[in-house]
Amino acid sequence: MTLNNSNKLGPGFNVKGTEIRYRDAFNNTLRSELEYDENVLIIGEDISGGFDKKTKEPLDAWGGPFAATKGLVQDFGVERIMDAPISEAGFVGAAIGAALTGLRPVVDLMYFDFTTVAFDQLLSNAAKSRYMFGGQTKVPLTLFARSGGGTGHAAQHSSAFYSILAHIPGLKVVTPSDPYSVKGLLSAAIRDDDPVFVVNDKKLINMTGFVPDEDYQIELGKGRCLKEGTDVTLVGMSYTSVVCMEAAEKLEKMDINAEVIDLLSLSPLDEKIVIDSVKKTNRIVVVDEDNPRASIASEIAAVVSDKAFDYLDAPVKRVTAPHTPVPYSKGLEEEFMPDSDDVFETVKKLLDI
Amino acid sequence: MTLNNSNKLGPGFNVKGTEIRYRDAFNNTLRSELEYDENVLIIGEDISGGFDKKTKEPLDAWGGPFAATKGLVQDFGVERIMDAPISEAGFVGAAIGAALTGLRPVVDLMYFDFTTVAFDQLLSNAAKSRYMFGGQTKVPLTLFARSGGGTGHAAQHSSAFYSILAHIPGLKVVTPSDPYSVKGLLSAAIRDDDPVFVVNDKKLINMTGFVPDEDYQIELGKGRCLKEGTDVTLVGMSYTSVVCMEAAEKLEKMDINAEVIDLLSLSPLDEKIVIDSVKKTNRIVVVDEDNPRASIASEIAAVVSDKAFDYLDAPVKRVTAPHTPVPYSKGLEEEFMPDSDDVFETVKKLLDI
Amino acid sequence: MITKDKLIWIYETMCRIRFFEESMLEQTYKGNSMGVTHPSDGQEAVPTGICAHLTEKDWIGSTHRGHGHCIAKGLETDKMMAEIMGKYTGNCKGKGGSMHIADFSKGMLGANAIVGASIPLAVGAALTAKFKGKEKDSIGVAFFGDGASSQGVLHESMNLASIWKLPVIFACENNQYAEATPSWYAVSVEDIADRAASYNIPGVIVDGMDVFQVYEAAEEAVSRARNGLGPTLLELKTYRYHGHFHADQPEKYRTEAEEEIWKNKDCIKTFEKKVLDQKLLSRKDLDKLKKNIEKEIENAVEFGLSSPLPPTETLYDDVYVNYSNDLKGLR
Amino acid sequence: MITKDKLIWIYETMCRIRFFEESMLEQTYKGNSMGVTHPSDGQEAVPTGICAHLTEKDWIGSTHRGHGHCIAKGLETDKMMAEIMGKYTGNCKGKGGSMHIADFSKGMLGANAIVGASIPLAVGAALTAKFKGKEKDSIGVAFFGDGASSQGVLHESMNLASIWKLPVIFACENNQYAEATPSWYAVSVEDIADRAASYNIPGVIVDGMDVFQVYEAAEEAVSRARNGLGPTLLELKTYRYHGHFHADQPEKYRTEAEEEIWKNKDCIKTFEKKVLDQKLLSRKDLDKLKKNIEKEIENAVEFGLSSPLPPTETLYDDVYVNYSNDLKGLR
Ligand SMILES: Cc1ncc(C[n+]2csc(CCOP(=O)(O)OP(=O)(O)O)c2C)c(N)n1
Ligand SMILES: Cc1ncc(C[n+]2csc(CCOP(=O)(O)OP(=O)(O)O)c2C)c(N)n1
Ligand SMILES: [Mg+2]
Ligand SMILES: [Mg+2]
Repeated sequence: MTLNNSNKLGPGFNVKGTEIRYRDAFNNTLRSELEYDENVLIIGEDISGGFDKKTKEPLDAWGGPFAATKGLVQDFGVERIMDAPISEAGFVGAAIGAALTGLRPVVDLMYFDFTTVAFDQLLSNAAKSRYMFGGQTKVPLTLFARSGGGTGHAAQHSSAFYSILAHIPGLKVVTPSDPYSVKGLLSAAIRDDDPVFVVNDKKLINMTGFVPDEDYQIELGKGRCLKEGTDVTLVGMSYTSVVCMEAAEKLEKMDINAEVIDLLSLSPLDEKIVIDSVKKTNRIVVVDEDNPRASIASEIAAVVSDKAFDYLDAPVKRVTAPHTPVPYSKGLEEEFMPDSDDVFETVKKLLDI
Repeated sequence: MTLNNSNKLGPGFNVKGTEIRYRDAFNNTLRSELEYDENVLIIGEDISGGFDKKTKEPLDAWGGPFAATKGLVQDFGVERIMDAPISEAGFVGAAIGAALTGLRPVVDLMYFDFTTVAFDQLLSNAAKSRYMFGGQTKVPLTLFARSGGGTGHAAQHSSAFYSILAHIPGLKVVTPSDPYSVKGLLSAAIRDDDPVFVVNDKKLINMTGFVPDEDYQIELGKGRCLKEGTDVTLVGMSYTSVVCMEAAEKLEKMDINAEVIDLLSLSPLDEKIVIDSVKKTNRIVVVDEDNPRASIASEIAAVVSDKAFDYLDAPVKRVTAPHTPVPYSKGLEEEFMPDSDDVFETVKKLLDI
Repeated sequence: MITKDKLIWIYETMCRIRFFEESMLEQTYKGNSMGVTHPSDGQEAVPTGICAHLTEKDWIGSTHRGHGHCIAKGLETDKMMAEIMGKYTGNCKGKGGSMHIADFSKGMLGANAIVGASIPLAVGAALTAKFKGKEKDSIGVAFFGDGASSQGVLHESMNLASIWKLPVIFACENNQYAEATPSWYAVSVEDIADRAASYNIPGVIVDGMDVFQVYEAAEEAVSRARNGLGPTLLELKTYRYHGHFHADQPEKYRTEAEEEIWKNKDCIKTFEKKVLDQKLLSRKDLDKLKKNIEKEIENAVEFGLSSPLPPTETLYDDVYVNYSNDLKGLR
Repeated sequence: MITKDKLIWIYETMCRIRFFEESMLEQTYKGNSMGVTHPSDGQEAVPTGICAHLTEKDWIGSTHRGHGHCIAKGLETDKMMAEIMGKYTGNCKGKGGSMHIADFSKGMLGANAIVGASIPLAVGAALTAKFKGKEKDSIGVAFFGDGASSQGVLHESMNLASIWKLPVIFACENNQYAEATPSWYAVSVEDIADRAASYNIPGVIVDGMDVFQVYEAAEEAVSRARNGLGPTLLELKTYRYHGHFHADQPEKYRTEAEEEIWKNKDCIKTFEKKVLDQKLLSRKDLDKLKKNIEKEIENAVEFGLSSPLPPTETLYDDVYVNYSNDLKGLR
């Protein structure tokens, strides 16, 4: 499914563009950002992958486990596509140091789960440097990693704890949901002067969608309305925006007209787009693949129950992953994932249908 | 101020007890748990502190920077009070390994901020082992560390991101708020078979309060009502429970009768005590020193706006730290901290006074 | 002198690992397992030669490439195959999968999919042993790769184990690559074993393709550990025959010539040649043993395929030992 | 041969650090600073001897015990004192305090209160230099303690710097203690410098109380870095005269005899003796220089005391370069 038909952000569709995969949009954007600014470099494990033993030349065997960087080392060289040993704290720290001294590093953390290994560098250095040094510096660092379950990767390769990152002052967090938004958000992230974490859901990587050929950036902190509606607001982010659209289709058949908001950014958070929507629909269901406690879903509920309280006609509902790690076995994992049926059922209950 | 007068948990006050400091209650409890179970050991930096160069005997010079373990090495020896090099990931990992194989380790992480350095071990191993291994093992690990601002320790020694820990399935998180609760919760944590993080707010450490002499445990996952009231529910945790009580006193003078709930546990979370209170007061203000986004304050708001929606007469309010790191300068730090005036003002607005 | 029983165990174990990995890959290609699987065939001599000295009371920590460690530590192949297929009869009731096989009753602390993260767990197991005064009976072994050697937690673990004199062995399986990244690129020292000097512990370079050399080196390290002399770092030079994971194409980053060199040192063939030459076992012995193992693995696949999936409600089980919130309602 | 100007700079810098720390402690005891302060007096020769080879284009990463590094790197003592007093005129506008003094215009990446955490930042600065082809002009120096040497991120940083051949110096100030923990307890190797072998880089043990020896060792390391030969690990044996932080009582874990030994090697006294013996500077020179520095530090204290506090609204400034949410409303 393509999500961008009703997209309100970016240059719109009276532009030339192509139907491409999310992964290709990602790779193309990295390429054009490398071209755009000579201070951009990418650091990560196996992001080219492999070196000829004799010539010491990079082989680009992997281009990263998700092929995000495939082909880049051939055009930009090992100075700008830097394969790193497995030492996330070390190379994220080095990337922060490089950002503090004039480069614009982009770090591929591979699986989102590995964020934990570099967590101190992220929270104590990337997020705090500008503030604790009184604004005399900035940290133009971008990180990306693949989050989410649904692919049989089990507990340590399926995390989606972007809520934890969004909690941290000094970090920005974006959650693209289709090829169009990943291009616009990744480009904006790399050009932004603050540390930005770009969360790529594994389930989106092979999704295709229309992407304008031209360069564009999606403003960090702006959500978008994927579908207008009147009866209930569904809020999604990353892959759950797809889930919300699926649910909206199912609801449509029951003559329930759902509005779908895709957050796109978790920090800054577009409170206004959510509040405005609730003012219209008076009901809200937040759909989030992260665990529920102290999550972005909780945050949306908190924002709405404070700032749109008078407009609420029904309890604020969350449809999230359970408070469990991600299980391996397929059936269990399916049960783990919040899906459009869960959303559908929740809306029906909410509307007392 | 002592908080436990209206406490509803534990053995009550028809027992023998003493007015002691939080820090002493903490130290005594460690001591009695070391006596209670020979498999308990404590690991941390400088928890005895210092060794005689010639005899290699421990000197107990520090007993930890907060003297939590002072005197213990003399009675329990270096086998059970293990001074560790500065390598939080390593020794937290070792403690998890020890917990998996039959010990009951307690880890002193010193400042709460250093949790980040061991974060992968906490999230990927401590929290997930039982689940991903199908329940065949357990992780009876306790960790503690000093959180919070207000003491001029600046950005990297003042964090209170317990929300991040409460977000993680598999971890338990408790936030004692006085000498009585730290004794009961620490004891319960050490005897519990799951990994429990005991958050000690620095500002509580020298607080005195009545503590029963006998052994007791406070059930993990149960909050307590510190003060009954009818007009508004104030929810605190850790030091903000003190803030709530202060605010309640100020409100009392305006004839506003606030009910004060002290969460005590963040995970499990006592949803019922909060919901029941809101059913009575129809208004709620959550007071939290953590940063606001995707926080425990958000979570309480989410729980209430879902499960007590019909009882709410006013927007759900949060009084939290701002979305900034903790600044050093005293005036700035004071502005950073959520205090009883902030709560007082919020309640007045909420009640339209 | 290795007893005949031990020789048989070694041969069986190496074959068991080899056949298990081959069948496991076949099942993965057929779609009978989920996610990713990391085969360890080629490296069989390492876990075999080391675990030959261990009992069920000893503990091992393992990695994403953990099947060999599991098998050498005595885990049943049928439960392992079932686990990889996500079945309820698996070691972890289908919750863990290939990267998280564990059996605490066998002293197996679990495969771990965060590179380096299981190393301190083995140190902790050694701590338990020392704490209880049972080093003689119970030591820890941390298996990890050349890639993992760059993780800081290894440095921390070796330092801890050294100053606390813990009965633990750091077994670095240097199979020359971490994913596609060659160790000559990522590791700043020629021989990882040399890093032992940084911790004032012995470091030994071992031919990891020769189970006899692994056996001997491990014997020494295990004896040091059991006798209170503290940790040892072993670097076992080895090679994985397949790609990093089931779908990897190693020909993109390794030459055929290189693969050839290592395959010529194949641990099973080398073992066979030696025991036949020295008449320690007969060809008939070997054939029979091999056949039994083949049969065992076939049965394991059968067991996995015919086993039930976990009941859906088990999603909510075993997050905690006890938790007062209702986890079914908490989502 | 060290030029006279350099000698003067060295003497001034060591005195500046010494006097700064003493006044800083005095102010702390008076309650004019908040939180904790970690004095570095005793260790002056280390930052002085190293930074003597650096310019403002070079970068240093520092620690909780960072005042000496700052001063040697050219930061103004008045701004530093103001920062420690939480004043708006401080280097960080009062937001950072003693543990977070930074001055990016001077190539000072910031003191850092997470032990070990600033090490990779210096590596990153070196990466920038190499990336821009400016190693000649710009190298990185990571200052850290014996305690920090146990952190994994140091291992990772040294490995990275080695394989990427980055122009960086790892300057381990081994002052014998991490808080109360002696390095002989926590560090598993006799000389931390020996760990350089693990990364195939030079490791040098240096008498950190003798600024001439520090100067020489640093000269070599800096020259290697500027000439594209990669990193060096220096271990500088030194001693802090005061406790770990302002309120620590070091007599609880150090003997007077030990303190005596180190104080007899005092870097300022040793320097004075040498330059007087060799007639490089006169007693009059020294006295005058000292006096000027004394005056400077007095002025710094005055500046700090008389400076304004930061306006309350600045609480919300500089979390981000730009952020679309209103941070005043976000609490
Ligand atoms: C912390 C972390 N970083 C990265 C990965 C991705 N990853 C999985 S295996 C692997 C290579 C490991 O190499 P090595 O330690 O040599 O073990 P081998 O695969 O060769 O057995 C990588 C990078 C991971 N699982 N965990
Ligand atoms: C990650 C982390 N762990 C622990 C601490 C607490 N701490 C502050 S300084 C210190 C000792 C550092 O020792 P060393 O590196 O030798 O530096 P020194 O204080 O001797 O200059 C400790 C343990 C910290 N700040 N950060
Ligand atoms: Mg390898
Ligand atoms: Mg030290």
